[in-house]
Formats: sequence, C-alpha cells, structure tokens
Amino acid sequence: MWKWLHPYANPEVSYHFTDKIKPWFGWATFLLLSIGFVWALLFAPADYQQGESFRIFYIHVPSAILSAGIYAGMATAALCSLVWQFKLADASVSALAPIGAIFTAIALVTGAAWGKPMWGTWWVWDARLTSELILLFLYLGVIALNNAFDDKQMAGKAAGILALVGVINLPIIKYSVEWWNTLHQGATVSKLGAPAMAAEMYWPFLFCFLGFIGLVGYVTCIRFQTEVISRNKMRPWVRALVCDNNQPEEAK
Amino acid sequence: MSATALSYRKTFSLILKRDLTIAFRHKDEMLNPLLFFIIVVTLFPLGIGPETNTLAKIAPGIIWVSSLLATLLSLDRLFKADHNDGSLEQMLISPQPLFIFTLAKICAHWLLTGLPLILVAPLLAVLLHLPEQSYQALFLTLLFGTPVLSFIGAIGAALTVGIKKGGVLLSLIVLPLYIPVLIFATSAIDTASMSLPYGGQLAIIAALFFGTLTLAPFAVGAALKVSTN
Amino acid sequence: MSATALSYRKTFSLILKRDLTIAFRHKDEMLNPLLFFIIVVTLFPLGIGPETNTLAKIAPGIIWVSSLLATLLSLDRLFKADHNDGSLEQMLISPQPLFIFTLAKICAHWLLTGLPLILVAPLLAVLLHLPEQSYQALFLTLLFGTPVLSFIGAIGAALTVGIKKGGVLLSLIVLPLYIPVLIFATSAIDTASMSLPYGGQLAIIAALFFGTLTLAPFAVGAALKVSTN
Amino acid sequence: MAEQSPLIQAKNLTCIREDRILFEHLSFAISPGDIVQVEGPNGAGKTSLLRLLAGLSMPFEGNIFYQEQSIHEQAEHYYQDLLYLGHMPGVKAELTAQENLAFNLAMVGADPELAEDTLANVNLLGFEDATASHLSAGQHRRIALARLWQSQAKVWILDEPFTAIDKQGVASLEQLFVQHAQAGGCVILTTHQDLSLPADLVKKITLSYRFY
Amino acid sequence: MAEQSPLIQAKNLTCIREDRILFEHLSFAISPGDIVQVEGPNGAGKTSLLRLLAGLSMPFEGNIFYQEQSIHEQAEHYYQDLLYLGHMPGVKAELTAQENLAFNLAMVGADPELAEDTLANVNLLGFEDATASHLSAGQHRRIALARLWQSQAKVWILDEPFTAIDKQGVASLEQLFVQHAQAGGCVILTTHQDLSLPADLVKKITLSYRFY
Amino acid sequence: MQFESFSAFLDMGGYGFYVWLSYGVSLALLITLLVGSKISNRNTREQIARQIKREQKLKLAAKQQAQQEVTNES
Ligand code: HEM
Ligand SMILES: Nc1ncnc2c1ncn2[C@@H]1O[C@H](COP(=O)(O)OP(=O)(O)OP(=O)(O)O)[C@@H](O)[C@H]1O
Ligand SMILES: Nc1ncnc2c1ncn2[C@@H]1O[C@H](COP(=O)(O)OP(=O)(O)OP(=O)(O)O)[C@@H](O)[C@H]1O
Ligand SMILES: [Mg+2]
Ligand SMILES: [Mg+2]
Repeated sequence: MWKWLHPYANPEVSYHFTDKIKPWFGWATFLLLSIGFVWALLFAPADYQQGESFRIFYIHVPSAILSAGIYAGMATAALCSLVWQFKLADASVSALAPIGAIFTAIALVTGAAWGKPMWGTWWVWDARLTSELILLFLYLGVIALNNAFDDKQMAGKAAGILALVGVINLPIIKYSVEWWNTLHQGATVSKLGAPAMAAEMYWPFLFCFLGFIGLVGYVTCIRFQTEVISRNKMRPWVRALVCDNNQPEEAK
Repeated sequence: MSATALSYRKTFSLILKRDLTIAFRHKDEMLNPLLFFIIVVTLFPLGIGPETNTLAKIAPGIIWVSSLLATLLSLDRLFKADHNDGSLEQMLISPQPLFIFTLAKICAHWLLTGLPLILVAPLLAVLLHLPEQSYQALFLTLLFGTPVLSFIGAIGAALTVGIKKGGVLLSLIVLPLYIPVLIFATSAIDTASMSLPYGGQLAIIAALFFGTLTLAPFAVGAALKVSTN
Repeated sequence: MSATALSYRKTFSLILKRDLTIAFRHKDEMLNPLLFFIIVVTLFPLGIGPETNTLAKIAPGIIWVSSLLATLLSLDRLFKADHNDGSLEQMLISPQPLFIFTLAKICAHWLLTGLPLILVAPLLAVLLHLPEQSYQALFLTLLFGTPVLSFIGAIGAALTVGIKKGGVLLSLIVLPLYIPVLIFATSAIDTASMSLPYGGQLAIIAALFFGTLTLAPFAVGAALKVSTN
Repeated sequence: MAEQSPLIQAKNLTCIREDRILFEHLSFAISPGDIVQVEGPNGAGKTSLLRLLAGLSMPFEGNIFYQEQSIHEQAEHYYQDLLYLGHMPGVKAELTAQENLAFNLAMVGADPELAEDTLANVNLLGFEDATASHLSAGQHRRIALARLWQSQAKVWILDEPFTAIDKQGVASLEQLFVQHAQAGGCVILTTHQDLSLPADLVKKITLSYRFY
Repeated sequence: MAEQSPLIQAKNLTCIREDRILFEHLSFAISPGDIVQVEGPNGAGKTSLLRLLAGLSMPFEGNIFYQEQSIHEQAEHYYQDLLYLGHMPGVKAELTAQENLAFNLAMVGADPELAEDTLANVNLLGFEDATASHLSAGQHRRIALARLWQSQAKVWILDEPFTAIDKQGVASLEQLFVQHAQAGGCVILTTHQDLSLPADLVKKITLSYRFY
Repeated sequence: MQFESFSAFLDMGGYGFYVWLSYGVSLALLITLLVGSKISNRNTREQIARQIKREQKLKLAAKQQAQQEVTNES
C-alpha cells in the first residue's frame, strides 16, 4: 500500500520533486493573495455592526485556521518519523514549525488589534484566545528545541517527539481552556456569531485563505529543501547540486 | 555465562533506591523540599496583601502554580547528573528495557518533589485561608496531579539532556504542557469550595495520570535515545 | 616578565562577554528568557481565573513573585558550571581581584534574568490588566529591585557551590532574604495604582540596590573561597 | 583463529562527525581471546568507534554484528554480554565507593555483597565508606574499573581505562585483560600508553587522523 | 643550584584529608630551571600537594614561599607568575576552541589574536570553530594546554597534563617544558607515565601511600 | 470600490490604526518568514560549498605532504 511512497522517501527524489512543485505554489500565492488583499481592502463591504474593522477578518481567520492546521501537519510528520523512521519526516517537522508559529502570531496580533476597538481591550482571558496563545508557546518550544541542537538529525527527531507530545496535549489543552473559561464565568465577551456569511464577504475570504495556503506550501518547499540538504551534506548528490548552483552565481 | 537476567521489579527498586540514597545522603535534607514550598507560598501573601478573601480566592491557583514551578526547579537535574557522569550511558546499554529505568527515575523524582508537597498542603491551605470544604479536593488533585507533572516534566528533561546550556529551554517546553493539569486541578478545588461535586475534574486528572503513566516512560526513553545520540 | 596587569574594566568585560556568549550561543536564544516570563505569568490567570479585577489586584504580586522564582531557578547554575569545569579555580588564582569576577558574573546573571523581565513587563502588565498609573512604578521597582535579587542570590549560590546536591538548600538560604524587596516593591506598585506617591518605597529599594552593589561582590568572593576550600 | 566464529564483526563502517569523515569502509572481526587496541592520535575517532561498537550511536553506513546478528536487532542479548566503560564511567559522586560498586554489580545480576572484597582488588581497601567525590582522580576511576573483576560479560569495551591509574594499577589491569581473553572473552580498548603485554597477544586497529 | 635563590620553597608541609595524613613535614625548594615530577600511587596526595602549592587550599601545617615571601601574603604577585592546570582545566564546553583560548589569553594580558595560531601548536588547526563539547577528550584537553605556548608565567603547576594526549602531543609538551625551564621558569607536574626526558633534567618528589 | 477617497481608505471608518496595524504586522511577519527562509537556504548552500572547497584544499595539502615524504625517503 505504501509502495508508491517509497521513491519519495529518498531525499534526492523528494528534493527534486519539491523543486518542481515550488514555482506552482509561488505563482498561485502571488495571484491569489494580490487579488484577495485588494478585494478585502477595497471592494468587500463593511460589516453592518463592526464597520471597516471587519477587514481584519480576512487575515485573522485564515491565519487562525492555518495555525492549527499546520500543527496537525507537523505532528503527522513527527509520527511518521518516529514510527516508520522516515528521515525526511523530521526534516519537515523542522521546516514547518516556524511557519506555524508565524501564522499563530499573526492570528494573535490581528485578534488583539481587532479586540481593542470591538471589546475595548487588547486581551481577555477568553478560551479561544488563551488556547491560541498556548499554541504559540507550543510552537516556540518546538522551534527552540530544534535550534538548541547542533546536529540537525537529532534536532529534528527531538522536535518531533515534542510536537507529538504536544499534539496529544493539544485537544486536552483546548478542551481544558474552553472548560476553564465557562466555569469561571467572568468578563465574557459576546463573540461575533457565525451568521451565514454574505457571498461578497465570502469570496475575498476564500481568495485570502487559499493564498495563505499557497504561501505555506511555497515556504514549506524552501525550508524543506534547506533541511534536506543540510542533513545530507556529505552525500555526493548534494555536493554536485551545490557546486552547480554556486558556480553560475559566482560568475555573475 | 551470560549474567542472570534481573527481574523488572528488582531493577526498578535498585534504581529507585539509588536515587533516593543520593537525595538523602544527609538526613536533614529530607526537610528541605517541605521548607521550600512553605517559603514559596509565603511569598504570595507578602506580595499580594493579607486580605483573607483575596487569598482564599487565589489559594488553589497559588498552591498549584507553586508546585508547577517547584517541579520545574528540580527537573533540570533529573537526567543531567546521570548524563554528565556517564550513568545514563550505562543505563542505555543495560539489558533491562529503558522504560524501567525511566519509570524508576520519575518515581524517585515524584517522591522527592510531589510527595512533600502533598504533605505540606494542609499547612499551606491554612496559611492561605482556603475554605475547609476544599481540603479534600486539594489533597486529591495533588495526589493525582503531581505525578503527572513529574511524568510530563521528565519528557522535557530527557529532550534537553544533551544540550549544554539548557536552563530556560526546559521551562519553555514543559510549562505549556502543564496547563491542563493546572486548570482542572484549580477548577476542582474552586468547585469544591462552593460545595459542588468536583468528580468530573478529578476524573480527568486521574485519566491524565494513567495516560502519562503508561505513555511517558516510553516517550522519555525515546527522547533519551535521541538526545544522547 | 610578569604578565601585563589588566585593567579592572577589561577583566570585567571579558568575563561578562564570555558568560553572555555561553548563554546566547545561538542568536535566537535571546528570546527564550522573555518567553519564559510570559509563560510563567500566563499560568496565574489560568490558575486563578480570568476576572479582570482580581487579576489587576494581584498583578504586582504575581509579577514580582515570578521574578523571584525565575531568579531562583537560574541561580543554581550561576557558579556551579564554573566550579565543575574548573573555571572557578582559574578565577581564584588569577591576579585580578575576585570581586571583579563576581561582579561580572552577577551582571551577566541580571542581564539574563532581570533585564528580560523589565523588557516584557509592559506586556505582562497588559495581560494582567494592571492599572495604567502603575506602569511607571512597576518599571522603576523592577529596574532597581531585580539587580538586588541577583546580588543577594549570588551570595547563596556561592555558599552552596561546593555542595553536590544543592538546589533546594539554595532556595532556603536566599528566599527569606528576598522578602524585603518583594514587600517594598509590591507596596510601591499598589500605592501607585491609587495614584499616591511611592517615592518612599522606591528609595528603600534603591538603597538596597546600592548597598548590595557595594557589599555583595565581596561577600560572594569570600563565600567562593570558603566553599571551594 | 579462522576456525572460530568471530564474536564481533564490523562490516564497512563509516563514521562522520561534524561533517568530517573519521573513517570509511572499516571492516574487522574480533574473535574470542582477542585483546584489541584501537590506536590513533587525538581526534582520530577511537571513542567514536568504541561507541559505535557499544551500540551507543549509529554508523553513517555499515553494520556491526555480535555472534553474527546485528547488534541493533538483538540489542538485549548483546547488552547482556557487554561491558562498556567510557571516558565518564558512571560513578556517582554522592555515593560511597561501596554503594557505587554494589549498585553496578546488582544491575548486572551479580551479588552486591561482593562489592567490599572487590574493592580490595583495586586498592580501595579502607575507602569503602568515602563518598566518591572525596577520592582522588585515580581512586574515582578505580571504582568504575572494579566491576571488571566481577564481570561475566564476554565483550569488554574500555575507553582509556588507564587514565589517572598508577603503574601498579595498570599492571594488574593488564593481567586481568589477559585472563579475560584466555577465558574466551574479548577486550577492546584504547590507550595512549604502550601496553606492556607481549606483542603477539595484542591486535591493533590503527585509525589515522584525516583532515577532510 | 645553591647559588640561585629558590623560586618556590615549601617548609614543613603537612596535609590531612578525611582524617588521613597524606604527608608530614615535607620540605623542598624549587629553583628556576627545575622540572619537578611529583610521583606516587593513586591517592598518595599529589593533587593535594599541587593545590597547596597553587594556594588553592591551606596546609594543615607549614608554609609555602614564592621568591621568599609567603604565597598567601602576596597572593596577587604570586598569581601573576603562576599557571595552574588541574584535573578540570577550565575549558567551557559551550564555547569554541578559539573562544576558550582567546579568553584565557586575554585574562593573563596576552593578545587574544594569538589564539588561532596557538591552536595550531596543539594540532587543533581546523577545529577553531568547533564547540569544545564536540571535540574528543584529547582535543578538549589540548585547548587548555594551548595556553602554555603563550604563557609568561614563571611557575607552571600541571596536574596530569598528559591525560588523554597522544604520544606526539606528549613529546611536544615535554619539549616545551624543557624550553620553559631553560628560560628560567619551573615546571611542577604529576603524571603516571614515565617522562622521556633525560633523568638529570627532572627532579622527583616521591609521595608514598600511607594507610593511616 | 467601498471608499470615496484615499484618505477615507486610510481612515477605514475610524478603525484605520487597527486595520493597518493588522495588515502591516501580518505582511511584515510573512515577508520576514519568506525572506528568512530564502536566506537560510542560500546560507546553507554557501556553507556546504565553502566546506567542499576547504576539503579539497586539505586533500591537496595531504597529497603534497605524502609526496614529499616519499621523495624524502628515496
Ligand atoms: C487576540 C485575540 C484573538 C485570538 C487569539 C483569536 C483566535 C481565533 C481563533 C483560534 C479562531 C478559530 C479559527 C477556526 O475556526 O479554526 C478565530 C476565529 C474567529 N475570530 Fe478570533 N481571535 C481573537 C480576537 C478576535 C476578535 C477581537 C474578533 C472579532 C471581534 C474575532 C473574530 C473571529 C471570527 C469572526 C472568527 C471566525 C469564526 C468562525 O466562523 O469560525 N477574533 N479567532
Ligand atoms: N575533595 C576531597 N575531599 C576530601 N578528601 C579528599 C578530597 N580529594 C582527595 N581527598 C583525599 O585525599 C587523598 C589524596 O588525594 P589526591 O587527589 O591528592 O591524590 P593523588 O595523589 O592526586 O591521586 P591520583 O593519582 O589518583 O590523582 C585521597 O585518597 C582522598 O582520601
Ligand atoms: N559529541 C560530539 N559531537 C560532534 N562531533 C564530535 C563529538 N565528539 C567527537 N566529535 C568529533 O569526532 C572526532 C573524533 O572524536 P573521538 O572522541 O572519537 O576521538 P578519539 O580518537 O577518541 O580522540 P581522543 O584520543 O582525544 O580521545 C573529533 O575530532 C570531533 O571532531
Ligand atoms: Mg577518546
Ligand atoms: Mg590527582
């Protein structure tokens, strides 16, 4: 069943495969995001309640969704690395962590900047907000651990174990935070309900969301390649690759 | 010719005994962890002010945050000493499975940091004016919660054992993972203070306990293998 | 023939630089202490509950107790690493006076634990809903208070450096000495939150600062000599 | 030697550390009765080789076999027959000499009561109750070496066992190695001192320092 | 030798550790140009003697003089002329070889720029940027020993400097000691290996192991 | 188009600061991520290339040394 995957477990093959799909991601991102941003900022209608501040939505929600999605991807990779000893899987753990952290940070910053005008405060200890903050901590832990090792191979494995422990904890954390907050009923904030969204709001959101996904794909490709070559420094194919690529650059 | 295979139980008790001997090399040191908790908890009334109501309200949080931090304080040494003097290496190449070793280390750690906390908890509760109906909840959450702290903490300690600088990194890794225990435990105590049933929270902590009891020793073993290369 | 005598300043900066290099082997490690404080402070709302009023009331205490504990957490390593790898011995037999060495070590320690706290203090204040009129007091007390923590802590660390287990003993020695700083600092912030003048408390903290600045390096030097035998 | 099946066999080992190839395509076999000295200048990769043989790290390429099975596939069996002492031999500074040894003996299934007598073998008579941190460098190391006298393991891997040991100690260790080899075990060791054993008893593996 | 005033003079030293008398009423004088090897079995008290001479611990009885002044009364002057390397020579595992050496050089007022060239003397060329924890045992120790090549100190006190050093390294160190002695310094060292220097160059202080 | 003038666009109905803060910070973070990733990719390549060169140099030196020894012996 896994036979078809086999060639891609080879670092060289997957490096070249990544090389091939990278530009597609790049162009898709560029197109989608430029359309999406212009649409979101200029053409999408203002919300009848929140006014123009609603435009934050178009960044906030995609990045909030992606922050969780990337963690799921990272944990899957970590599982593959641990169970099947996939060497490439822990390269993708190292590659994905910083991307996820950036999107989590964006969700937090945009959320805070949205909260100030809407709720009158930058921060409340609401369940969703808190769990997003903890998610950021988890990401930063994985990144810090990954960077603390000098040996890339070890770094990726260790970070993978942490990511995996984190993913077991993530639902527990999410559940606990939600539960904690409903129990300590305090300054609860009326959240924006989820009204069936108008199409003219939905389309720019879709463009932005897909654009962000494309961006994640593009950056993942770059980072993955970096990780792969730095783990295979001693292999002839990397050496050939590096020499080929550097000569023309030096000639310029 | 090959050495007699040791039973798992024997190995476990050997390692446990060694760790406890090291900790109790001097008898009077047994008291130190207790004193430490008392001092830490005393800091809060000093920093926050002596009003009974405020203190009672924040007491569960304070006791639990203190125990989180106290666990953290001792985690750094959990595997590092063994790593530095080569004992860890010896464990890695011993015929006994690694999880026995990690389980024994974690148990010793709990006996040295978790247990003392449970013992002084009543005293702390008095100092912080915790309502009486919460005492039992405090005791039970500590009983099931502190081992979870040791188990999860050990994973972090194992991951950072090979890193020379360490220090804050361990805290960064471990503290976020402690949050569920903190939340459920404090909420159990709060619920108890309102004389409501707190069985739900306790059940979750107990589930966490059994979950980490079974999974953590293996995770720690894997982490140790990775980080000692 | 004898080596050129180094100026005190040069020696100081050499040691300071070395300690910082060790802590920041990788550039991104500079963020870790900042992050650590944010996480620790996050624990309190989670343990205590999200009500703005309660949080605002206990915010000064929480920030200060966190910094006490963070200092404590890092004290253990202050001289122990140097002791274990023999660097401490080398310092003891260097022609430069010992207090330069200790002063540099303490400064490095403050830069690594005190300064990050001051840097993230505004963020922590927002997270804990500290009233705005207290911000300045928080900043000033941290500015003068955290060095005192490092100075006093270093004495404890020096006294326990030769002891194999250490750890908890250190806390027992040091924490009681921290109490004055804690009391005056939190009371200054509380006073400020009522828009009253807090110059008195600040003056006392400043006095503590200058007192420990002049005395601690010598005390630490003496303690190091005693405890390394 | 050809008629005996080798105890340990290394095939095609390559070791890379810090992007430097320490050795490449190294193959050798060690039979019962062999005393093998791994030689080479500082940084040549002796410790790295010994750690590979002990299964403490993974080779970049190649395989190691114990009694014709890969050591990673039947780790438990191998570790029952292995005694490895590295640069830091796992002596707890907080425990006394006797406690240290008794623990080590008990861990391999030997009788911990033997500890006291065994300490006499390494000239630590009278220091049973001294904590290891209060002993001299050589005495500290002797605590770790004392295990050898009670060891039932076939394979001894010793990384610079003579560090800080005085001449008399070195002599009695060498004797012990010969005895162990004659009893059908093997000893793999590194040392920068010359062994005073007859040259035909000792096989040598020489690693040379490679710059690249 | 009688016409020269001694550099270091020990008078009537007695050392007691753990209630055991290591040596009693030990007196000797070390002149410029001397290479002194302190000999004795493990636990005899070599390290203890060296630490006394370096002023790191206090003798139970007796006095030590440097240029006829007690070393504790004019510690700063003595320490300017002293270089002591113990069992743990103060190499920071977190720093690179070059950073370690540069720091040590700067601390004694030498030019830290010399670090790179000095590392070549101890065969660490190419390892300047490797953190010390990534070096082999011998290379780790070589970082500490590299200081000797730039040292202006008259008195060198070295506790087992040859530990983990390969033969070539030992030879070049021995040469360095002779040079240093000829330049008017003195070297006090312990080692369990025999020095390959001509016997008339090396003075010996022999400590015997005392059971009580 | 939802805005009459450019200044109205900047003002965002009074929420200008928050909207532009969000967009600004987000873009800055994303660009940092993108550029940072590209730079680290290039650095890794350069580092490997440098290492290859160093190795070649060392290999050459080792060869020459060996040759010299051979000529010395003969
Ligand atoms: C720092 C503050 C904030 C954080 C960390 C945060 C975090 C999140 C997260 C994690 C999601 C979940 C996305 C998903 O469905 O998976 C989300 C969705 C959302 N947030 Fe926020 N948020 C913050 C502030 C705000 C504010 C102030 C508003 C508006 C007043 C807001 C409006 C929304 C909306 C409309 C959604 C989409 C809900 C849906 O349909 O799923 N957020 N946010
Ligand atoms: N830190 C210490 N505390 C108490 N006693 C000690 C300490 N270090 C050494 N001793 C005692 O002093 C004796 C001599 O130790 P010392 O280190 O001087 O021996 P040494 O001659 O250097 O031996 P070696 O050749 O093993 O290095 C030891 O046997 C021990 O009993
Ligand atoms: N922990 C480590 N991480 C990365 N590289 C290492 C590590 N330890 C050693 N190395 C590298 O491997 C090389 C060989 O080290 P090794 O310890 O095997 O040498 P050795 O032959 O035992 O030397 P010595 O005689 O000094 O003990 C070193 O030069 C170093 O570059
Ligand atoms: Mg070695
Ligand atoms: Mg000694």
